Amino acid sequence: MTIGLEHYLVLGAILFAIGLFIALSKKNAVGVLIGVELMLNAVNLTLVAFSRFSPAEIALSTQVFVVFIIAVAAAEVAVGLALALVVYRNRQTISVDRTTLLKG
Amino acid sequence: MPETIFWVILFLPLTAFALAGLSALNQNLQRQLPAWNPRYPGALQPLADQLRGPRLASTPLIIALAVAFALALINLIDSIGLRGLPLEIGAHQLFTAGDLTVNLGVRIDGLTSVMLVVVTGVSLLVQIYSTGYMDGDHGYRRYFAFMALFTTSMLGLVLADNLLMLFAFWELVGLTSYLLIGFWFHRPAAAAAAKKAFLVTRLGDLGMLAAMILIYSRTGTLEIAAINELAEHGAEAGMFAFNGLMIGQTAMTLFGLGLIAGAVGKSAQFPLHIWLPDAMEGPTPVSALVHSATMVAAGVYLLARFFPVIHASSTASDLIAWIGAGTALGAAILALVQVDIKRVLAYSTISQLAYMMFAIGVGGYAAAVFHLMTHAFFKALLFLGSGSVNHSTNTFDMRKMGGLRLAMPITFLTFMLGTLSLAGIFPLSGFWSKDEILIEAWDHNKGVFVLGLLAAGLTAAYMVRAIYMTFFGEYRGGEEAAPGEHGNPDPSHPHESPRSMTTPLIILSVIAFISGFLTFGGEFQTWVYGALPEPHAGKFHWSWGIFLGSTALALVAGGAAFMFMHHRDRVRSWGIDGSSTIPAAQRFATNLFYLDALGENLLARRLFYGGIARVTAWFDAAVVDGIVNHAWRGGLTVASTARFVQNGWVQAGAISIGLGGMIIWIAVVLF
Amino acid sequence: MLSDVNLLGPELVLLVVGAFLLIADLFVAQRRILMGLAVGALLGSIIYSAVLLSEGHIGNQAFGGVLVVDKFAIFFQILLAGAAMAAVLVSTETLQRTPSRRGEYLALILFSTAGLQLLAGSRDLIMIFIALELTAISQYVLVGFHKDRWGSEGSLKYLLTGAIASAVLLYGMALLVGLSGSTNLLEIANFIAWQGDGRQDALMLAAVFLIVGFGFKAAVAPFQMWAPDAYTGAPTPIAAYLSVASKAAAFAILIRVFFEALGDDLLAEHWKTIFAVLATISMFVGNFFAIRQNNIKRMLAYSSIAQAGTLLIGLAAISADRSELLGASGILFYLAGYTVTNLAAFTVIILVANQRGGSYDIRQYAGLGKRSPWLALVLALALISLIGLPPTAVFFGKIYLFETAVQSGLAWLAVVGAVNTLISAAYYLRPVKAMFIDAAAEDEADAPALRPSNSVLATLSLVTAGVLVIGLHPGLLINAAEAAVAAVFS
Amino acid sequence: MSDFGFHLAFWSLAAMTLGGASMILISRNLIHAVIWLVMSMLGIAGLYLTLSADFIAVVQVLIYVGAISVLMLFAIMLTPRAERDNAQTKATVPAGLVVLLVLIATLWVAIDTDWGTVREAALTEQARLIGESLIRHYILPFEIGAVLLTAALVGAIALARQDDEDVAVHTASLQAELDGVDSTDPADVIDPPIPSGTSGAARTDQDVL
Amino acid sequence: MDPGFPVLSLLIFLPLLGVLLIALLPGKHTPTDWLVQNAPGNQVDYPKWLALGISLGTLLIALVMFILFDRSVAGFQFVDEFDWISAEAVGFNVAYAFGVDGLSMPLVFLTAFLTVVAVLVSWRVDLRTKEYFAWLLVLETSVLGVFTSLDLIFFFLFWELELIPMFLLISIWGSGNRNYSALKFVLYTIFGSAFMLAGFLALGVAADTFDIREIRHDALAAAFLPAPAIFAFILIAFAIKLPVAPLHTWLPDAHTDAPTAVSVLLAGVLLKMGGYGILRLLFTLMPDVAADADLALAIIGAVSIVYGAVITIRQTDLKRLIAYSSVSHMGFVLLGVSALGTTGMSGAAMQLVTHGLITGMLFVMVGLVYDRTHTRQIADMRGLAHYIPLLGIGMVFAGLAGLGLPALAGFVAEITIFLGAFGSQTAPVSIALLGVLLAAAYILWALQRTFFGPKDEKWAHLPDANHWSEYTIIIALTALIVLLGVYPSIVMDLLEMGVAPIAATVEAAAASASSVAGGG
Repeated sequence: MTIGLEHYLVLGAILFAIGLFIALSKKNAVGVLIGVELMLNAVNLTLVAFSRFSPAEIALSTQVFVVFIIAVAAAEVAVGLALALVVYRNRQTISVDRTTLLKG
Repeated sequence: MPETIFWVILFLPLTAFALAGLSALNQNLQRQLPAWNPRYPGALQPLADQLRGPRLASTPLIIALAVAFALALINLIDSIGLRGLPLEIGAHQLFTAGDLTVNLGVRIDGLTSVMLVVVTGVSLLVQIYSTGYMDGDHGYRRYFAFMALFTTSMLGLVLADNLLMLFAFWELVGLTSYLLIGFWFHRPAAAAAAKKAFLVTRLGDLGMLAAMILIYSRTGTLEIAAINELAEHGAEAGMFAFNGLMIGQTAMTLFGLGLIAGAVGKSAQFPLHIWLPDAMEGPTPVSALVHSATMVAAGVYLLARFFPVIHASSTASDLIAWIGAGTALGAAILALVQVDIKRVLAYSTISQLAYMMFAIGVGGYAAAVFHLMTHAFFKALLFLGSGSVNHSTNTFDMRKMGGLRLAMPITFLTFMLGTLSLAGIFPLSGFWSKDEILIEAWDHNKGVFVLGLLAAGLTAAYMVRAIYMTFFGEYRGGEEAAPGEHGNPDPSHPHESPRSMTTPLIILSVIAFISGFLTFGGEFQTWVYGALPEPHAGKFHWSWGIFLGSTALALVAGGAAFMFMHHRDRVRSWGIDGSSTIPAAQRFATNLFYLDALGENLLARRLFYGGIARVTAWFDAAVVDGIVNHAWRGGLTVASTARFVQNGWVQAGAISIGLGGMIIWIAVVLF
Repeated sequence: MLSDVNLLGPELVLLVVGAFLLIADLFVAQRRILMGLAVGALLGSIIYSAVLLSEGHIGNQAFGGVLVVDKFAIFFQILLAGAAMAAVLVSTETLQRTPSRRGEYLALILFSTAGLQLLAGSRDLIMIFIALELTAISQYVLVGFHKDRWGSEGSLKYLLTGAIASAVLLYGMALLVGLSGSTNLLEIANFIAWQGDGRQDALMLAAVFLIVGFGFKAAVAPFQMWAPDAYTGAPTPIAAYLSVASKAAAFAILIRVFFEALGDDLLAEHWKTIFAVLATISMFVGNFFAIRQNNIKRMLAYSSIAQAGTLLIGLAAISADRSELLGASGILFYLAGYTVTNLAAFTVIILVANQRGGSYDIRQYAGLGKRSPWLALVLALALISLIGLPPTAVFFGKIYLFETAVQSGLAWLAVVGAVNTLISAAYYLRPVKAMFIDAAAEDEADAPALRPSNSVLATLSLVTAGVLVIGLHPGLLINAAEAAVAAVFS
Repeated sequence: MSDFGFHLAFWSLAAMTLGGASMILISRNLIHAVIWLVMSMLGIAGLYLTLSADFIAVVQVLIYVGAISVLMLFAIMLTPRAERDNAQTKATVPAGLVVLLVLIATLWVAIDTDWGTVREAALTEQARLIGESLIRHYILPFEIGAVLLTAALVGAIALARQDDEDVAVHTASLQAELDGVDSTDPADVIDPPIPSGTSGAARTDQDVL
Repeated sequence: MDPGFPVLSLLIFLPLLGVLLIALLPGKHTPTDWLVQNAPGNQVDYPKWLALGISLGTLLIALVMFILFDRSVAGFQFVDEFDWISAEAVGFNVAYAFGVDGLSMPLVFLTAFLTVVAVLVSWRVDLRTKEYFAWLLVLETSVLGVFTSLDLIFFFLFWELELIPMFLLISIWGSGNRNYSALKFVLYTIFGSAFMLAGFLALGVAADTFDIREIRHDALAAAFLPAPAIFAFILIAFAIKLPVAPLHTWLPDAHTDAPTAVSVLLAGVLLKMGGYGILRLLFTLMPDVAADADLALAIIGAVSIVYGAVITIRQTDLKRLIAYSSVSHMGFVLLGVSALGTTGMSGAAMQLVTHGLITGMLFVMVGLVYDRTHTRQIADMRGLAHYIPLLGIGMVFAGLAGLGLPALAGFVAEITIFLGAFGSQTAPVSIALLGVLLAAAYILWALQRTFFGPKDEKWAHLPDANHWSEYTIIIALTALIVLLGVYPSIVMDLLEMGVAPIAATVEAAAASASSVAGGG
């Protein structure tokens, strides 16, 4: 058999799942961010796969999409880390199950 | 006679009511606002005082009643001229609602004319009497206001030409009776008695109300004449049908029964008689006018009015005949054991009304009305007499009286006449009317006749007993006037009442003597028959047998009672209490056959109030309202607990996002 | 290309001024000037939108179909700019508290507003994504702008959940692109119309992921949990801004995507059910969670979730052919009414909080009706409007939305919504009761009346007038909303 | 590239990617987690190459491996050791459930759907094409993206730098307001009273008639 | 008739104008000489004088309309209308349309009259008078709006508008557990209007208009909801407002805790909105359903009558007692309309008016007594008539009117209902007859326990009615009650005009339905 679109999609799906699991289950804020990054990469992988297995003009726009996603991901991480820093200054912790002043 | 006259008759007392009412209000306002009562320049001041004085309440009423009485007499004469046939008088539309048209109109025929005379006459005398009796009472003006209102309503009742109007005034007399019984509302007994009277009669009125809406929904009319014609016309194949109106036999019977219920309530017949004795809490003139002469007779009047209806169904006529007979006897027995003179008279009233009732039942229409009239006079007389006695002894308890015949001769004599008349002694009015009834009963219903005869005998007995205890023997000192109420300051020396009170007594006793003679030649009957759809000349009944029998019985019973009372000490030495024959029977009787206890205590208080009402109220509070409150509180609990779902974790939010999304997708894919 | 730039005007003004503010901050110290600049920019944006409307550029596509200028977009541009302006005008206190970062604060507000405006006008998945992220990132920062414990925590939660949500959204977009082979909404619609069937599951998954992403922005249950925390932690003007602006934009984009791209009939049936269910959940969740709040800010946060649910009724109704116009215009109308109402409420709350040393406890409002009756009346009016009682804006919004529900055969949804009105009354009336019925505590009995600054007073009178005018003469706004949605549904 | 080589490349890269990802999941130390992340990223970059998306692959390596991971490492370094553990929260099970659902859904869609794929020659000179479309067709997103980065930059700075002249806003009472669930005063408008169970029932039995 | 200028709008919005004036003018003021004796506390409240003036003005307008009302032509008069919302594309059109017909005219007058009474009875209120009288006037406007709207949306608008003043009036100036009662009132009403709104919208959508005059019931075939469902939805709201068991429990609480004036308005006019709505909307717009639902309505009515009366007997709080008696009395309304005939409906409408006056007066009297005794517990009162005879007379009069005494207003209504309904609803009417007896029982017993009986020195100091406002109220109410009792036509004719067309539609619908049934 040949490696086709489905392989990449499955791979992306699994990667997305793992990323989601990390994001949903990690105590540490940075850990959650890592999970998010994985999810984004999964999306990118999916997109690139699509671009490979589709006509040229589409291929292009999808790849552009990927570029944007990567950029945005970087921005998000930057802000996220900054925030984590602020939280740490206030609370001496960045584990999300202890930053629960706001509840109820 | 022009119709206007009758409206005048109706509105004269109403005007008096307005004046008396204003004067009563004025009395209260004066106390409230001193500024209300300024000084006037010299000449006006006496006039102002007059206007503010109590006489503004009574005098106009007496004048109004005098005029009304005169008009009523004139009308009666006219009516005699017409042999009691109804005048042709159209009705005035009061209001309409859809098909319903409510009229205001008067029906003038023999029956009405007689009633008019009776009502205005007795009322007039009673008012005159009251000026003396109520003199100095704080509520003097209120009293006459109520009296005026009562007279108005009573006149309206007898004038009404349609059932709705009749019912309206019927309720109004009930109201005034309520107000008058509770006149001395500071006495708990009076307040309670008033309420009891209103409610018990209203229980009967429900029947009348039902009858009214029934007849309307079936025939679409409320005209008394129309209904009577329909009934008179008779039923073919279970349907009454007459010029366009139709109604089934059953409905007609039900209608009759409803009317009977109303009459039974109003006229205090078994089993709704329990209110009348208590009603004696009211001022005595009230008892004389309202609770013996007129209002209680309204029940009889109603049945007389609808005589054809009652006789359109044997069920109804038999029922009322037996109720009447039974009540006549039972009430007479109860009268025998009372120690309160007014209560004696009250039960006697019940018994006499019962006479009229069974007279109606056995078809003695004219006889009933005749007895109604005579009874009105002599029973009013008796009540006023008892009032006169009370006026000087401050009590109604016969055990505290005695020997008054010397101190109060006029009262004694008039009371004596009233008694003889009531006992049916020849040739007083009571004799004629009672004999009429007994003859009717003998002709139509032997069983009723027997009961009636016994009752007649007992009547003589209890009256003689009352007379003896009151006027014979030695005086037993009366009673001190209750604090805060006016009365004879020195009851130990009884004295004759003022002329304002004795005059009516004399007049009434005269009437009580002679009014019986109207029956000669059946004249009276003729007028009254004129009121029926098929008028026919009345005739004068005479039966030696019944004459002798009843008279003898009365004399024997009376004599026995007299001897009994006279030699009370010896009788007591036989081990029997003076006031009765057999102790057990006495207890049974003094407890009013336990009917009061049953009706008031058991049914009303325990069963309804303590049972049904309590459970319903609990249900309403705990269930109907409870559900709401519990739902409410439940919502708040949900809100309080729900908040902990929001536990502040980032992942809680994220998980709910993922879960929500996936659930949606699965749902979409599956369905 | 230049003409395209012209079409971009409203957003461009904001972006440029925003960028300028960042620099100006370094030299200009006076708060007023900076605020003036920001307000001026927003005014300019509004005016520019109006000009575009009048010059009849309606329906023009810009930048190769990435952006479209239709009445729909312009309606939202004006609404969003207005909301942002109110937020800026009431930010005095916040700016005083953060003297060294005024430029950033204002610039970020402008940026996120521009992003939202673009969102309302974008017709391309990439554009949508970028606009969304622009607003998101600016808002993350704004929420945490007071770098205290609560602010930073709320912001962190907003960011992390937001990041996850946008990843999910992206996955959905990716699937959509993969299926349709295009990022343009119209072409996607095209594709679905021709070859949609047989790919239901994938389309649905993509759609669900999109719903998650946008629903997150609109704070629709069950994607709502971030909202209360973010609102509570955020500076109150920002809370107000979030509760109206991002909600509005989210619904704009929901309408665009789901009824411009995915409006195909055989899908629409699904949308109907999904949105109806989501509406029900949101209304109940929002209202029930709000009942027991003592912090009025948080209470309004939950109430905004419930309001989102009410708006979803309209979305659910669109799917029925008879009422698509009605439903969409209902949403727009309701949004406008809700925006002015909520802004009015938040403005008064800010004033009270400033006097009360930053406390948002409802019990703090005891006796306010005595101290400053007019402000109390305004707040009461706003709350009454939020309940949906006359003579106010939301009253008609509700009637209008329920009408759409009934028209599309969702009478049960109308009843659910109306019953939720009942639940909401229970908590909306608490501040009213506190203000007018409870007596103030002894120590505060003689507290001074609130002294709103002129800018606040201006805002307040504007939004209050809005509440009343929309409530008493809704005709104008309804017609505007009609015209706006006609652009999407024809 | 030969078919076998392609297979080998794909499977090994897939293994590398997923392996790295899973290691992030299980590694106890955050720093290690970041290292594993880098590895997984590299794997993905490789996969991009197998998809002959050279440009993206390069960007991937530059930005993720070069920038983001380093950024993360810095951030982690700023926190003490205690904050560097990478443990799971107590919510792992529900999280797993959700993930399982997502996985099923995505896999199902990935495999089941007919994606109508075409296999053409890969794009050539992608860098130029992408660049062109960025300044032509996607000029607006590109510009906005720039703004976005600015905003992120500004925001990050605004958050991260210490501002001493800031004035605290929230009062301490805030926490009480947040925590107190039922601290609402009993006379509160929304609290119904305990129903007076027999209102109108507890009565003195005076005479009725 | 058309007076040429929008007199009706003036009537409706004059109170709001008054609110504006009150809001602008100062609250208290040391009196100019001629006001001294009128102003308790040697201070004159501008608000209350303004409120009195405005409400009198409204009453005057209402009176003029009542007189000018053309009794020869059926249909709506004094109609003011113009388009208000016209969203053609989405088919959402609302018209500002107001008008009065025979049914609403008396109710409008009643509202104006009772508002004056309410203002006067509040004469001694001195807590935050400004707001108090302002809210009273707002209440008047909202009620007038309900009685005169010809457009469902406006009907609903005013229906909801009345909540706000009620909530504040009860919970600020009320007594006892007022917050609870106020909120309970609001929540009950909103619950009802939730369904009502759904019903209205369904109607409007199906008929493509919200104009009451144009909605035809045959259009409802196209409704998304089956007509019976719409009917039920709307009925819920009206049943709560009326109220009928088992939706009545808000009423005793609201009444007991509300200030006197509010109790008067609540019993006097707010409850009437329910009955009015049933006649004006349910029976006019959905006659076919109404024709089917008659038995159900009759039974509910009869049950409310008896159930309410039985509970009333157990009450120990005078105000609560009267509140429950209202439940019983409003049952008559349902009974009357269930007859589906002009007679019964006229009776029901009449009951609306008379009950407004009578129960209004009862609450006034209880309020005046409460002002003096500061207790409403029957057990605490005894022999009051000795010390406050005038109030006693008023109370007894009102009570007797309440138990349906002839020559007083209540009798006419009840008897008409009975006569009209017995033919078609025999069994329920027979049950309802019990209510008459029970009414007598609870009223007379209450009177006996409070006003009669021996003196109680505790009350010796009580002042009797001694303020002109009190005399005015008592006299005015008494006069009206007697007038309606002895000359009902003055109102009955109007009401008959109003309900005759309704009854006609219902009968027509019933006939067509039966013919269909016969044909099918």
